Amino acid sequence: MTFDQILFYVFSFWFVASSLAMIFSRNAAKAVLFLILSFFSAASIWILLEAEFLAIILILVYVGAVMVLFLFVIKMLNIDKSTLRAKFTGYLPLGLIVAVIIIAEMTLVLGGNQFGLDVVSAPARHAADYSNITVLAMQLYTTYVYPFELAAVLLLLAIIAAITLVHRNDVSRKKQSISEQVSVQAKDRVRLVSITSPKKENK
Amino acid sequence: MMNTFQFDTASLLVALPEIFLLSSIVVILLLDLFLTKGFKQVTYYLTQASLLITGILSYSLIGQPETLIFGNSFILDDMASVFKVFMMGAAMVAMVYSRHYLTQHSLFTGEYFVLVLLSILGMMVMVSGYSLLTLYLGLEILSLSLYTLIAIARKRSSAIEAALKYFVLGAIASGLLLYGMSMIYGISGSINIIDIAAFASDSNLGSRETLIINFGLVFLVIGIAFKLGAVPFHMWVPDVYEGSPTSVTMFISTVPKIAAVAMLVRILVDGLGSMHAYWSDLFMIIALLSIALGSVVALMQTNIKRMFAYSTISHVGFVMLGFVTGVVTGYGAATFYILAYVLMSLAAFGVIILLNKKGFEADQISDYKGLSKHSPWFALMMLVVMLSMAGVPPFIGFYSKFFILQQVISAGFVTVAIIAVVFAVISAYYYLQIIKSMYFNDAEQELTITAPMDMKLVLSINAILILVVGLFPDFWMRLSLSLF
Amino acid sequence: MVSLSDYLILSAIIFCIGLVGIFVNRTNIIILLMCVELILVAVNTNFIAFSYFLGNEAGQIFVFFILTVAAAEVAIGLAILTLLFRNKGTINVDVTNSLKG
Amino acid sequence: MELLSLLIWLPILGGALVILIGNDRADTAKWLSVAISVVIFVMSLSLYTDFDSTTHLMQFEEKASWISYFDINYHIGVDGISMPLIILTTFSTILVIIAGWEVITRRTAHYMAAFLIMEGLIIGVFSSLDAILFYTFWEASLIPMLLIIGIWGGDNRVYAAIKFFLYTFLGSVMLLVSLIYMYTKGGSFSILDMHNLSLTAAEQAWIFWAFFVAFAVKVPMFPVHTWLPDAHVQAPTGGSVILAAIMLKMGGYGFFRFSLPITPDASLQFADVVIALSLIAIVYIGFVALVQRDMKKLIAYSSISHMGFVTLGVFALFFILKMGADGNIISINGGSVEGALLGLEGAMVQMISHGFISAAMFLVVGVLYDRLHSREISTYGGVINSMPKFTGFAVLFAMANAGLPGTSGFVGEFMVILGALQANIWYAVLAATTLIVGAAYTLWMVKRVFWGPVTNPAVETLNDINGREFFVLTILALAVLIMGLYPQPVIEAIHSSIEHLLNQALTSKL
Amino acid sequence: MMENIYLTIALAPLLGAIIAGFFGSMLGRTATHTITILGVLVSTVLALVVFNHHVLEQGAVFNQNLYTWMQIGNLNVSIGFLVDNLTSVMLVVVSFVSLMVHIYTVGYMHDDDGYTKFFSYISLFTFSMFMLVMSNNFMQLFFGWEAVGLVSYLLIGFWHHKESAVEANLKAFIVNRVGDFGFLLGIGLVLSFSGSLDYMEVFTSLDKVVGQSLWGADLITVICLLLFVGAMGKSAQVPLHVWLPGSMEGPTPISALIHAATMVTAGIFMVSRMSPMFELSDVALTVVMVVGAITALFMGLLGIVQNDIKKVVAYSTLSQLGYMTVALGVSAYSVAIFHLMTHAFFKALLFLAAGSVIVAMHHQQDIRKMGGLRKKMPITYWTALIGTLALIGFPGFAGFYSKDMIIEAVHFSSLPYADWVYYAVIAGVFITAFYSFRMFFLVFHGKSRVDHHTEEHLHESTPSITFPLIALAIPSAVIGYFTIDPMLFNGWLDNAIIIDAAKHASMTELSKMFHGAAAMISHAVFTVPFWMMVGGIVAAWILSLYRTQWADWIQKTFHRTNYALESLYGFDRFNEIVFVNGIKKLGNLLWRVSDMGLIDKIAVNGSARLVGFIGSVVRPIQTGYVYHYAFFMIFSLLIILTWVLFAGDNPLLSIEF
Repeated sequence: MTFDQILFYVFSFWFVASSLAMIFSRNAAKAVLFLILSFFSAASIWILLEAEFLAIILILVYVGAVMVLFLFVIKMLNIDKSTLRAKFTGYLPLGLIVAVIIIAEMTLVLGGNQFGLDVVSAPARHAADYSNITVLAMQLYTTYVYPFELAAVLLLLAIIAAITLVHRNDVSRKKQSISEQVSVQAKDRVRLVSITSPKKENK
Repeated sequence: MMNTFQFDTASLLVALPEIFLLSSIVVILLLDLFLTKGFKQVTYYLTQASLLITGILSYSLIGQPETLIFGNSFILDDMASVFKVFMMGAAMVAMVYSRHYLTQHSLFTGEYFVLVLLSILGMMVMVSGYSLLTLYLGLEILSLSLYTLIAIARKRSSAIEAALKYFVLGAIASGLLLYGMSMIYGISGSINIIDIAAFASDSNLGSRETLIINFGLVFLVIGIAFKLGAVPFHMWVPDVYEGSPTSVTMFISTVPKIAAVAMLVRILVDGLGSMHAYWSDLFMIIALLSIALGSVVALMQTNIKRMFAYSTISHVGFVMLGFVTGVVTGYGAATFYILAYVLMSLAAFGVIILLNKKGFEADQISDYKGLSKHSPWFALMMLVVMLSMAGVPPFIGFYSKFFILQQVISAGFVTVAIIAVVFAVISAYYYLQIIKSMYFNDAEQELTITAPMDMKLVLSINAILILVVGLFPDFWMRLSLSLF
Repeated sequence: MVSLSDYLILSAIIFCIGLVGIFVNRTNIIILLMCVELILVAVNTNFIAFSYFLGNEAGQIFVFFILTVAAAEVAIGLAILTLLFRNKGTINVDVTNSLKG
Repeated sequence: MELLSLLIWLPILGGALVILIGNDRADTAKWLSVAISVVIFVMSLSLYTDFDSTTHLMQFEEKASWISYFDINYHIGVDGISMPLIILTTFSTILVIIAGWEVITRRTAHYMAAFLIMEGLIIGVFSSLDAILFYTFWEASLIPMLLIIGIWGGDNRVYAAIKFFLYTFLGSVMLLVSLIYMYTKGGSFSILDMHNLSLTAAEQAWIFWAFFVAFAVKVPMFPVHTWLPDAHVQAPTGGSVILAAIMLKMGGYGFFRFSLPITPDASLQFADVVIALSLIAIVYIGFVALVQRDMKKLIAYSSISHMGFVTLGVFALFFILKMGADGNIISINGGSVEGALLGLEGAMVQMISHGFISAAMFLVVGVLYDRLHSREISTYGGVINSMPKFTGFAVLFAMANAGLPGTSGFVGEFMVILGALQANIWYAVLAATTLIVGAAYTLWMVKRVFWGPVTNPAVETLNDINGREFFVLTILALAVLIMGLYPQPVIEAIHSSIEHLLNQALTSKL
Repeated sequence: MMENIYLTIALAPLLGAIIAGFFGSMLGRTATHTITILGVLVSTVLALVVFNHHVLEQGAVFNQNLYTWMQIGNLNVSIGFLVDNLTSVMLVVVSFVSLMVHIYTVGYMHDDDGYTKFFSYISLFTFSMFMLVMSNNFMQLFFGWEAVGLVSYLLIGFWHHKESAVEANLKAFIVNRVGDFGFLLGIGLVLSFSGSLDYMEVFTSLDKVVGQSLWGADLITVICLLLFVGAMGKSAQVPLHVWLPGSMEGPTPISALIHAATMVTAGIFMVSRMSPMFELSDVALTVVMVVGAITALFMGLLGIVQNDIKKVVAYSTLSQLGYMTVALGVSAYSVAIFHLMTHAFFKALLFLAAGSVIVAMHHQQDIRKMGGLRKKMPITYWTALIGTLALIGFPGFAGFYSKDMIIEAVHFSSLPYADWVYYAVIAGVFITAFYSFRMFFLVFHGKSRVDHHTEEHLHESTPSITFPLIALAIPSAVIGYFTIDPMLFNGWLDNAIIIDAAKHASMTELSKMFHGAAAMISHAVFTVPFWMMVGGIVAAWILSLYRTQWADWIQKTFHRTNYALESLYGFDRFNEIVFVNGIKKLGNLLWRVSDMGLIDKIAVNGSARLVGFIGSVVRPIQTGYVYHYAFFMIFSLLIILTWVLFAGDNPLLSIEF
């Protein structure tokens, strides 16, 4: 077993294990953390495939931004505790059987007969001065400039969408209403609440 | 590497409609920020104007020689231009109807129109997409806009539920599509349709290559079937149709269908047309299942939008039958069918929206009771639409079915044609339910039509077109055929 | 050496885990979104592996865009999720069945 | 526009005009409708007067390209088979429009318009020489009928209307499939080209059954007849009249125009099945009609039974004659060409005559229904006491329905029985039972409704028919009698075409 | 010239009928009956002219078409006239009786609301009957055949407010239709084998038919029997006789005209007309003869137990029709026609006399409630006596000749069963005499059993009633004497009737035996029939006048026989149970079980419901849970993947382990 292989299997193991852990996790926050772990494993495997740039992007953008967004939402909505009762009733065995069969079939297709080393040989490693980033960048700004622009549109869309959907009030601008501020009364701003002593119900 | 790339700015002209539309989007987005409440209508008119101009630009490109730009990832051909023109037309009509709905239900915001325009941009990208990547990006622009559009009725939990279901299932479908794309890329070494086509039509294709292409094809077909809403990937359709605000339902059921067909053509016909023998069987089964399930389950519906959802599934089955034939004329028939379907669907939802008023969605079949008495003209329009959808001559719905059946039969699938027509008869039952409500029952509630004149006018023209195009379908048939 | 087949099978496994995750999970919707991410990562791995073995950067470029799309998708997904929470007070998958039949 | 086109489009445009006039101006709408229908009728008469009965070729032909991609043409024309049916259509339309004069108070203009539009469409059916044009008219004519039953029908109208529509729709889509199939084979949708299209035995069998489903449902033949009683019972009088008088004939026409010439070998092969079904219709339905308690249902069943003669007459020819190897017609067990022609022409005459008689019978029931709003036989009894004139008409039409010589009802049955007898005497024996059964159910109904003591006090207060009703019934009575006493003009007009058809039916395509 | 006369004969009554029918209420009663009577009078006069032309002057047979009813290929079906001697005789009989009945009606229907309608009907009937007898082809024969049936139907139900009347007319029509069923098939066979419907063409092409067979019998036998079925219906032969007694529900004039003198004899006429065909089949002739004999004997027996004056006459009509049929069976067609003619006169007379009694009795028809009317109604009495004597065949009266000839003809017949038939017709003579005189005595003689109220108003009928009685009494008495010779033996009917004398020798034998009408009378006392007749009269006298209690005793002693007779041998009950109820049950079964149940409910609505059911089964798959949807998608992926990889025509993968 070569070193490559050892690395591959170790990362693969973590990749698969943390993915499984993620889907079976009862706690959303923990699930996010398992997902982050599997992203790290994925990034490692990508590096084995000489896709350094993408691996780094995966860590920086995905783990650094997207997963944090997940965590943020989970915490904001306070849903990590509220759904403790994970139910895998009934469907789990069936689902697993389906999954196993699909994996088996895919393995048959993707197995050594089609993509083994004797069929597709591994390319030689690039020289040390090979810059994955440069190569991608060259392509991105030339051949793929059109998709690149589209990606920009997509992000614009995401911005508009997120704001439209989640913004609490009317999306119209907030304006200062001076007359309102001037004519404000104390009773508009302060509310007196009679507080009863809390009973021992929220223990 | 730098030297191999040449960029000719003049070639941008062929993408002028897209460029114009994107610019308008930005302008409208910005302008909308500065419009006070009383001037919100400006957004609407600007939207219509930009759609119109985009349409005109697309129209002016019809007849141009086939051009590939942006590193072979963008194609300009007649199909693209014609589809774009139709999409703009349909979108304009849809916007006319939408305005009434949005006003009635206090959903009238600038974002709505911007999102619609963005989704249309996505569709245009799909229509012109000639690489897996641009197709995917276009599809995502479209999908993400649609998710948002559905959820734009933020206080309606059914809309949110619909958006969420669409989102989750759509993401799975995207995943499957991407997986298929990765396989195609992996075996052919390219993501450009033109290269893929060259690879797939190589007569020396080995069994390994065939296997992998077909393996990828399964996922691609599933992704496309999902977008079209074909059985067994149809589950989102009824829920989304029912839950969405009606104007969005109308939009979803019309313009994106054209784009989905375009994507189908690009990938399966332009790219993998040589593998037709492999995917047509799959398509046939999916098509027949769609026709059958759409017809049968729709029978049980009481919600008219949900019913149309199933009816759409059934119609999509017919469209897919056109592709089963594997000949150019069959694709033409499918195109004719989808265009006819868009026309009918617009009118159908137009009538629904016409009856909408605050707090009244007119989405139950029983809401149409006595419509013929109260508003004979629009009842007649609905009658035309329903009969057309049922495939009764002399309306366009018949000629589109006829064209498909003719192609299916001439391809030798007589049994398939018989199954299809039998289910078409079954589906006639639920169209009759609406006719029944309108004509045979007496009104239970007061129906008032508050729609503005422009909507009434456009709706009337829309419905009359169903008849007129039905009476003179020749031009449209030939047009559809000329696209391939 | 690690064969292409190994990479592909790995991603197939991850892909299926993502798929299974969507329907075995009934707790909350946010995990569905994560499963979608898992599916995309699997696909990305596919692309990168092909790209490496083909010596062709198109696959990597594709992945670049998939990551972009995925980010945008997450943003919108989470926005919808938030709306759902506001409307229903929960994001339990079981409550989202008012549309059916 | 030429005459035929005018006959098709004038009523349709007229109908549209009547709709525009609107229900609020019902009187104008009514007068306009009747004017249009009379004009159309008068125009259609020139189809007869200018008809050249010496040739089987299409006359009054018009042809214009319609859907050029499929070479589908707006191609119309008439021969001896379609000409009488067109005149029957224009004739019946006048009657139903007048019959609905005072009775239809709800949405009157729409009612009139529906009939006018249907008239145009049905004339289109009978005159189309292009299969798709034919199919278009064929299907489109369902729409007004659906609305007529559904809007102006009885209590259970929705069920009846939808059943009617779906039943016939299901039948006709098979027709469409087979037409398209033939197009793929022959490259033409022209019906006349299809007549010459060579088809293998298996193809003919499939096409034959597809045709059969479409036409048998329309005729209707046993066992696909059950839509008819429902539709008839629920339809308003005018609807029943048109349904019975004309729409059923579309099925019979289909056998003439499509089944026999296009699939002669399959027709030969399956003639026994068709004849068996026809005979079942005649006998079995006769018994069923006997026990009906609802007058309209009874007449509806009697229609089925009578239409059985049409199919019997058409298909009997295959047991009378065959084509010899040398291209000469030779007879099977002693049958003659006249025998086969008797069957075919008898079928045509039966269709026309049934058009008059069933129309009259439904109008008769309609007259009673308008007064007491009941179709139950038991409601009535002794109607003659208060409505003697009306009873006179009713008895006349009942006798015609029972096939009394001197009325048109006799001619068709007589010819078909004589024709069928040459095919196989048992056919004639079974068909002739209608003499007994037909008389039994018709006259038993007459007895219970018109004769006998008055049992229901309401019957005594009935008013005899008014001038309008008298006029309509008189016209029909004259038609029934003239046709019965002197059928030769009709027979002469159809003869050449039928003879040609006989040749086509006997000429094998294999 | 003659052509116009024939046409006028037919059309004059039609014109009268139309005028009376459509304008009767406008014109009033007098004008109506004047016009219709004039119409028939014209016909009667012209009929005599025709009779003169053809029979007396031996004019050529007229056979010509009026117009083409239908021309198909070489088959021509026309409306046309065949006037030969047979037709001429029939014309005279029909027109004369009709004229008498028209006149009689003026008095009889005097108080009826449907006066003008009645005239219209009987004129229409006259027209139809003319068309029937003058027809030159089978189609027109059938035409007239049915038309007289129609008028009969209308007239039986003339008093439509009576439930019994409308039941009787329905029954009459349908039973006749049973006969027509056979008749039409017979016509069809004729056409099919001779290629024509014209009598003459058919007769000349009969050689084509000979030797062919159908259903295991000679074709010609089948044809003749089928035609005879039609005759059985119209001429009320057992078992299709059931309608005739019921037809007495109609007004008496039509009982006389239609149900005694003319229409019911159409069958006899038809068989005579078809004599060239019947002559070819001994089997058919035997059947005709036996059916006739059964009718003659057993229907006569029923007359004995009837108490309704019209019913007695009706059963006697049945019996006499049986005699005529017997005559046909033994190839004595001219005898049958002869009896037809005499019967027409005396039976019309009897009916009209009965009608006269009925009018006088205020529509009381039960003979047990009459008696001693002789003094009150002398004209009726004497004419009725003549009629009765003619009926029973009292020597010298018309019926005597014809009936005697029939009995003799049977005697000479060589057909199988002829001997039995002979005994039957002989027995029939006794029975006829018995019931006729029983009725006669009960009505006119003995003590009056008339109720008091009626008694007061009892008087002779008006002249319009008595005139026809007298006018008919004369031929009833004498016509036999004058016509027997020329009609039977001197060739009056020769150009219409063809007898295969070699095979059927009755007529030849008869002519050998015949030595003039006067000789027959003198010879009568030496014959069995005469003494049978006398016995009948005596028995009737004893039982109805002299010792009425004996009648009661006989009734009690032979109660089974009596029951059988009173229940009319159970024909009606049999028909009621088997045909009427059976068919209703069958109809209901077919309708409810087969039509509404199997076809409509199960097949049609069932398949619709099945689709709906499938829909409702499939629909819950759409649970609304997104994970179900996802599972569905992925499961579908599995299926499709498996299918693509391993199934199909050329699987992409084969599993190797």
